[in-house]
Amino acid sequence: MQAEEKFTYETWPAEPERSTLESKNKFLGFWLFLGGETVLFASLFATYIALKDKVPNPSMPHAKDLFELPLTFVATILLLTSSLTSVYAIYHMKNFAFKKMMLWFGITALLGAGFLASEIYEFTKYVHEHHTFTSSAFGSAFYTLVGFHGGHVAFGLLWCLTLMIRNAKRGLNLYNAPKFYVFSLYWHFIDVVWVFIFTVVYLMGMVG
Amino acid sequence: MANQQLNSGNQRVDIEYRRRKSAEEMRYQIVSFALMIFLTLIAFAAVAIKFNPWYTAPFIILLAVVQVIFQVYYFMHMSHKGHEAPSLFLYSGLLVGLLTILTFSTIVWW
Amino acid sequence: MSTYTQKKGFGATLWDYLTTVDHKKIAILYFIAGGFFFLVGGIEAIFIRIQLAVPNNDFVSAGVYNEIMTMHGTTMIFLAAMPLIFAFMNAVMPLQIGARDVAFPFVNAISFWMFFFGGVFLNLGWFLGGAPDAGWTNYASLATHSKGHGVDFYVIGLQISGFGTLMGGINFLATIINMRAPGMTYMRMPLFTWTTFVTSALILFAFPPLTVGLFLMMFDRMFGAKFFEVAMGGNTVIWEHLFWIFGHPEVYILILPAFGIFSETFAIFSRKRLFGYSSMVFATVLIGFLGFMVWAHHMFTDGLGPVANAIFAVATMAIGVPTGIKIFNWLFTMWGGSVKFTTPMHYAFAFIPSFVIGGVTGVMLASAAADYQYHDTYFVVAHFHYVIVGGVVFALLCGTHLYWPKMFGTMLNETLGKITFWLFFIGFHLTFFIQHFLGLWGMPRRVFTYLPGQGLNNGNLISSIGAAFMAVAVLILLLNVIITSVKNEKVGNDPWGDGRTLEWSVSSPPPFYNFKQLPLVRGLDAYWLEKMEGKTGMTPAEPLGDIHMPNSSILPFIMAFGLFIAAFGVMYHVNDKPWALPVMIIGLLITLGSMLIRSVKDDHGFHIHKEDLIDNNNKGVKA
Amino acid sequence: MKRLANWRLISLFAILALVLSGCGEPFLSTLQPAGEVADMQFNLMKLSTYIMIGVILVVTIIFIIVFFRFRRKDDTIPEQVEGSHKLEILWTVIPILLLLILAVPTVTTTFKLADVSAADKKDSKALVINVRAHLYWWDFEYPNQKIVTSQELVVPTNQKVYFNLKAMDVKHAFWIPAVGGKMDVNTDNVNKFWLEFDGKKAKEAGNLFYGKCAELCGPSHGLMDFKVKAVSKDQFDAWVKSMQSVTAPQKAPDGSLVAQGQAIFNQSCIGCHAVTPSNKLPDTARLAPNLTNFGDRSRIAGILDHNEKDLKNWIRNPEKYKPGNMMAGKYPKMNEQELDALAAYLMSLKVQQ
Ligand code: HEA
Ligand code: HEA
Ligand code: HEC
Ligand code: CUA
Ligand SMILES: [Cu+2]
Repeated sequence: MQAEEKFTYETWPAEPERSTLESKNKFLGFWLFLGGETVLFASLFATYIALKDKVPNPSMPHAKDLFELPLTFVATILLLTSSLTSVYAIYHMKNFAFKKMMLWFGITALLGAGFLASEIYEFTKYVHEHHTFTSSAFGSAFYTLVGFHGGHVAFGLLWCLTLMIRNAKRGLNLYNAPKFYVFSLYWHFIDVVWVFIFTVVYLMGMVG
Repeated sequence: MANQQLNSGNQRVDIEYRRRKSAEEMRYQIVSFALMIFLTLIAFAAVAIKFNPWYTAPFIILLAVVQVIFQVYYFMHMSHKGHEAPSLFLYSGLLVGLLTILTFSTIVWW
Repeated sequence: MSTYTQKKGFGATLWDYLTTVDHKKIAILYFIAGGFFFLVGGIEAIFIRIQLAVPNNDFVSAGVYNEIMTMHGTTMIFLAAMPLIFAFMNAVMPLQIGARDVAFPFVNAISFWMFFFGGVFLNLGWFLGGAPDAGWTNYASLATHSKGHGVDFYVIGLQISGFGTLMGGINFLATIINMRAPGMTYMRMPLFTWTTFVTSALILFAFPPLTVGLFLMMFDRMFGAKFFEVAMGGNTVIWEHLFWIFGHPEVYILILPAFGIFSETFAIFSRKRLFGYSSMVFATVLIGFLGFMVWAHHMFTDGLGPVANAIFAVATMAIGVPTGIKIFNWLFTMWGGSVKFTTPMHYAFAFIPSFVIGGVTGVMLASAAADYQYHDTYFVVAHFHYVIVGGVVFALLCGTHLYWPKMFGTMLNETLGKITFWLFFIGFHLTFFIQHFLGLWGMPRRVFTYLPGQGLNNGNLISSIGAAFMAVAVLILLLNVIITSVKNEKVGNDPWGDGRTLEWSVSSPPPFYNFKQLPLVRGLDAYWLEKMEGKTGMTPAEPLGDIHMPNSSILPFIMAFGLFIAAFGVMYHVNDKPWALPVMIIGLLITLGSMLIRSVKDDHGFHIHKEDLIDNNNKGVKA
Repeated sequence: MKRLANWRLISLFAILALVLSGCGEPFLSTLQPAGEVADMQFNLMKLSTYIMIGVILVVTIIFIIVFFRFRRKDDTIPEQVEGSHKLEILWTVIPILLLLILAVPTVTTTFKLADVSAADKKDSKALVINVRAHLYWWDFEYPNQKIVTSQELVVPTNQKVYFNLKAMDVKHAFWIPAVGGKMDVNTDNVNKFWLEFDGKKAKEAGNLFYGKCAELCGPSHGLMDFKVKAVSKDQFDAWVKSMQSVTAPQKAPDGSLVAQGQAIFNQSCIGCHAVTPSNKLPDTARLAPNLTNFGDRSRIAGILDHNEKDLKNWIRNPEKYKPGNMMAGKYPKMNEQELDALAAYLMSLKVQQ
């Protein structure tokens, strides 16, 4: 099958993300990359766990004093939901429903932006409580871990928007379908990382 | 599982079949999403009620692991065929990562 | 395409290489850049040995010595050994599995250029106020303490080239998993391909911890973070762990492909299939796996406690078993064979005792309580040069002679090759054997000089004399390369006459599409099987058809160059230079911009048409 | 190919000659162990060396046979053997056994060497020394005896000595090769280990062991030496007594060169260097070596000969002898006369006759 070929609903393959050699490679290569990302985030988690609450003097804020359930909860729901909406988008991609796919990716991006906004709000709040990137090893580790995740979300947003704008006029073909699919994998992975962040950093931070 | 190319020879039947299959899969995914939200709620609730941390911590980690399994297997389709290499490499990465975390929470104590 | 072989002007050739996405040309780029850095690292080694030749020497000052020593280790490992290995992987692996290129040719070019610019940036330290001086391990307390920009060059340079390596690893993995020719099952893959596979997996999992470590160090040094500042709650041992979680697998990243090259060499020149192929594969995978469980053996003296030390000691020793399996399998490959001592075979043959000495001293080091004596002495220096030079460098020299015809279409001179071998071999043992004893006699490593009256003078002098032999050997190799290239006598598909695997079934160098028709693989040593049946080439697995090829592009070069520019911004940002931030942003914009162009501009490559392939009868697979 | 064999022989002899030429210097070499720890480690080293030589021999024998028997003689194609399960099992199992033989003593020794419980006990009688590593010099505090000395460690022989190690700036490592394996001196924590100095062996080594910094710590890492005076228990007690007896800087007779030196010292140097052993300052505030017993030492700054000429050279330009050290440039320039006076004063700082 050729990448440039035009398709109809009938001729669209069952696994458009893996129906040419190029897309098979892309699909696999991206999963491999996620394997590496797993180790990357694990190293950041490990660093955070080792440096949690390590502050120069006891009067400085600890995890317990900083985090709050409601804010984290809102952020979590935003991101989890965006994971579902991107599943919808891929569902429509597989059914060759381009418009619907775009709609759902749009919603995904919006939810992602909402998540980022809540994170930025959160960070500014902490800075006012004198918990900054440079105030302690705890601060550095916290902002690095959560910030790396936030950076991934931001990059994902850019990626998503680029894909949507770029392909707005072209519709689906075997050249861009794998790109959408791979993006959705990335987005789910970000979500997976967040599940551990809200558990290990926020919830366990509040537990003590 | 669901997403293999089937060659029944008749295109319409094929497409009908595929449609049904993916609609069914979509239902699974909604169920798993509901479960994920549910697990999240439990985790937050467990922390909110301020139970003994020695129980809460492992409990919420367990919840996270379950939730992630849903994400990976249903949302990221790792349950589908053709994911042997991806799962091999994801699990290897996980192993290395967990080892790192284990070390950092045991022998970096100063 | 007939243009391929036409003579081109220098400018056109340069442009060709700047924009190439062909794995064979990228291999040559890796080879040249890696070879250059090997010379740089080698000259640094010579400076080290001159300084240490006599006690109280003042050939270089203390501070400069530390820079030379650090840069020697860093250059050799990251910029010489790994890229040279990547050169052979690129040159040979796709051919061995019967593929037309790697999975992501474009990314392959990015990988190279990122390594290259990262390496250049690292070395710019010499000209811009001082190179890194905290050892290649760059331990946190000293590295954060180190003044000037030396360590910044290390952190940023390695970060950039590390990304390149990581992408290269993913690329090779995807290639091997997805692009094997029909019939090429996993258990029919040549050993070099297997080791490429396992090595790439190690890269995939070992480089992220380094990336994180480098980020933490960069944040501490440049953005005021406190990861390693004890007074602010930081912890320097985190760096040590992250570094060695990367660092130990790294040494297997170096040695496994070396094992692969030797496996090919032994089989070829013994005219015998590799003894115990499946156990070789198993051992390779096991070494890769165990490689992740042992890193703390570099930290035995850290005070991690006896439990941790005991566990890591035993785990480390375990690696001796699969490595032993390999050694004996090689010996028994030759046993009963018909062994021809060509230059590559000289290296392979000499590798066995040399590496075993290095390996067993590794096991001695693994004995934690005894390591308290060995650690950070010349005993360790001796150990790792025995495995690295006796293993990796021998393999690289072996591969250079073995694959030279495949890469450049002409053979290196055998006589000069053997002279190089003997000088290098003698020099190597002369240099490093005595260092075991220097260590045991109480000489710590990384000292810029030593005082007389401690019984260390003679040993050091011997060691320095040995290094001179190696230098002469390398010079003769360079001479050989020049002579050969000037003569440029073309050779055929299988110049050694005993090739066993697919790369020897195509012309030297292969056409840019590698295989006109993908070959059908009917067993291990696919080409050998065909030859034994009296055929001269592979049976094709597909009818002659159009071949889809990727387009060349300058974007990979520009992407890496953008990061190179941004690196200056990041670094001088510390000095509050007003231009730093703009430079950083411009650099990143260049990189992001070219990524954007890449994703927005459809690039479907081109097709070579069937008719053009028929014209070209003497290239590719003969059907 | 005779050449190869010849070369092997020659290098073998060369190696043998080297081995016989000695085991290094008794005050520095790990091959002449002078204490319990070094002994244990030496035994482990010997055990592992024997195993390894065995391994190397086996490999070499096969190697040589291959070399002579299987060179290419004609163009026949040898049989393409796949492998041999028997052999493969053999060379898997034997190495495992060899490694077990090495692993067991390794683990037991590791635990023995890490056992510092005797010093951690409440009011234990064990001799404890707090080692503080600074950029290029060593500070030794005897907390129970309440004295501090620098650069030269004094220890009693034939008893366990416990060390608490901590670095004040960057990471160092504390190593007395002849007496026992090293331990890192971290910035993050206090590391603990013990050593024992053998009386007889100490005598053979001239009662003076060489100690080294074994972790790269900057330009003068290679010069961060210290010395260990291992003396009998009685002598040690006497030394402690005489150190403790110095409670205030001794006043030199007026008008003498020494007194002149003391005046200069008190003006320019005392801000960093203490000349009383009962240093009340916390370890972080001790900026420079304690010079109470400087006159008794065997080296200046750990490396230079102990005489007035070298002492004056040192004060004139410490940077030249230890690049990057923390003393250079921190005091006014001294003229020759002042240097003479300082040297005389410093050499007079003795606690023993
Ligand atoms: C190519 C690189 C390479 C390779 C392959 C190895 C291989 C091994 N290394 Fe080495 N090592 C380094 C590169 C390498 N190393 C480097 C660069 C350092 C220093 C880093 C620094 O600090 O700067 C280092 C340091 C180092 C240390 C830390 C020393 C210290 O700083 O105190 C240790 C400790 O355990 C160690 C152990 C081993 C072991 C057990 C193996 C094993 O894999 C060896 C296995 C091989 C054999 C054992 C021989 C063949 C086997 C047989 C013939 C079977 C029979 C054998 C037995 C029964 C024993 N290495
Ligand atoms: C791949 C890795 C590699 C390789 C190949 C080498 C090769 C060599 N190494 Fe090194 N080495 C390391 C990796 C490597 N090393 C590492 C990681 C360290 C630790 C650093 C640290 O402590 O942080 C180290 C440290 C190290 C030390 C200890 C320094 C110290 O602790 O203070 C010494 C000392 O002898 C040494 C020597 C040598 C020598 C003589 C060679 C020789 O084999 C080199 C042979 C090559 C040549 C001789 C090339 C000569 C070039 C020419 C002749 C060019 C002519 C010029 C032109 C035409 C332009 N190395
Ligand atoms: C900044 C504080 C500082 C000042 C002021 C200073 N020194 Fe030092 N001195 C040091 C340090 C630090 C060392 C250890 C150097 C090393 O070995 O790296 C040292 C080492 C010495 C030594 C060698 C010590 C030994 O145990 O072997 C002598 C002698 C000495 N100083 C004398 C002097 C004299 C005399 C003066 C005044 C003229 C002086 N110092 C002023 C910091 C100082
Ligand atoms: Cu202190 Cu090296
Ligand atoms: Cu290692």
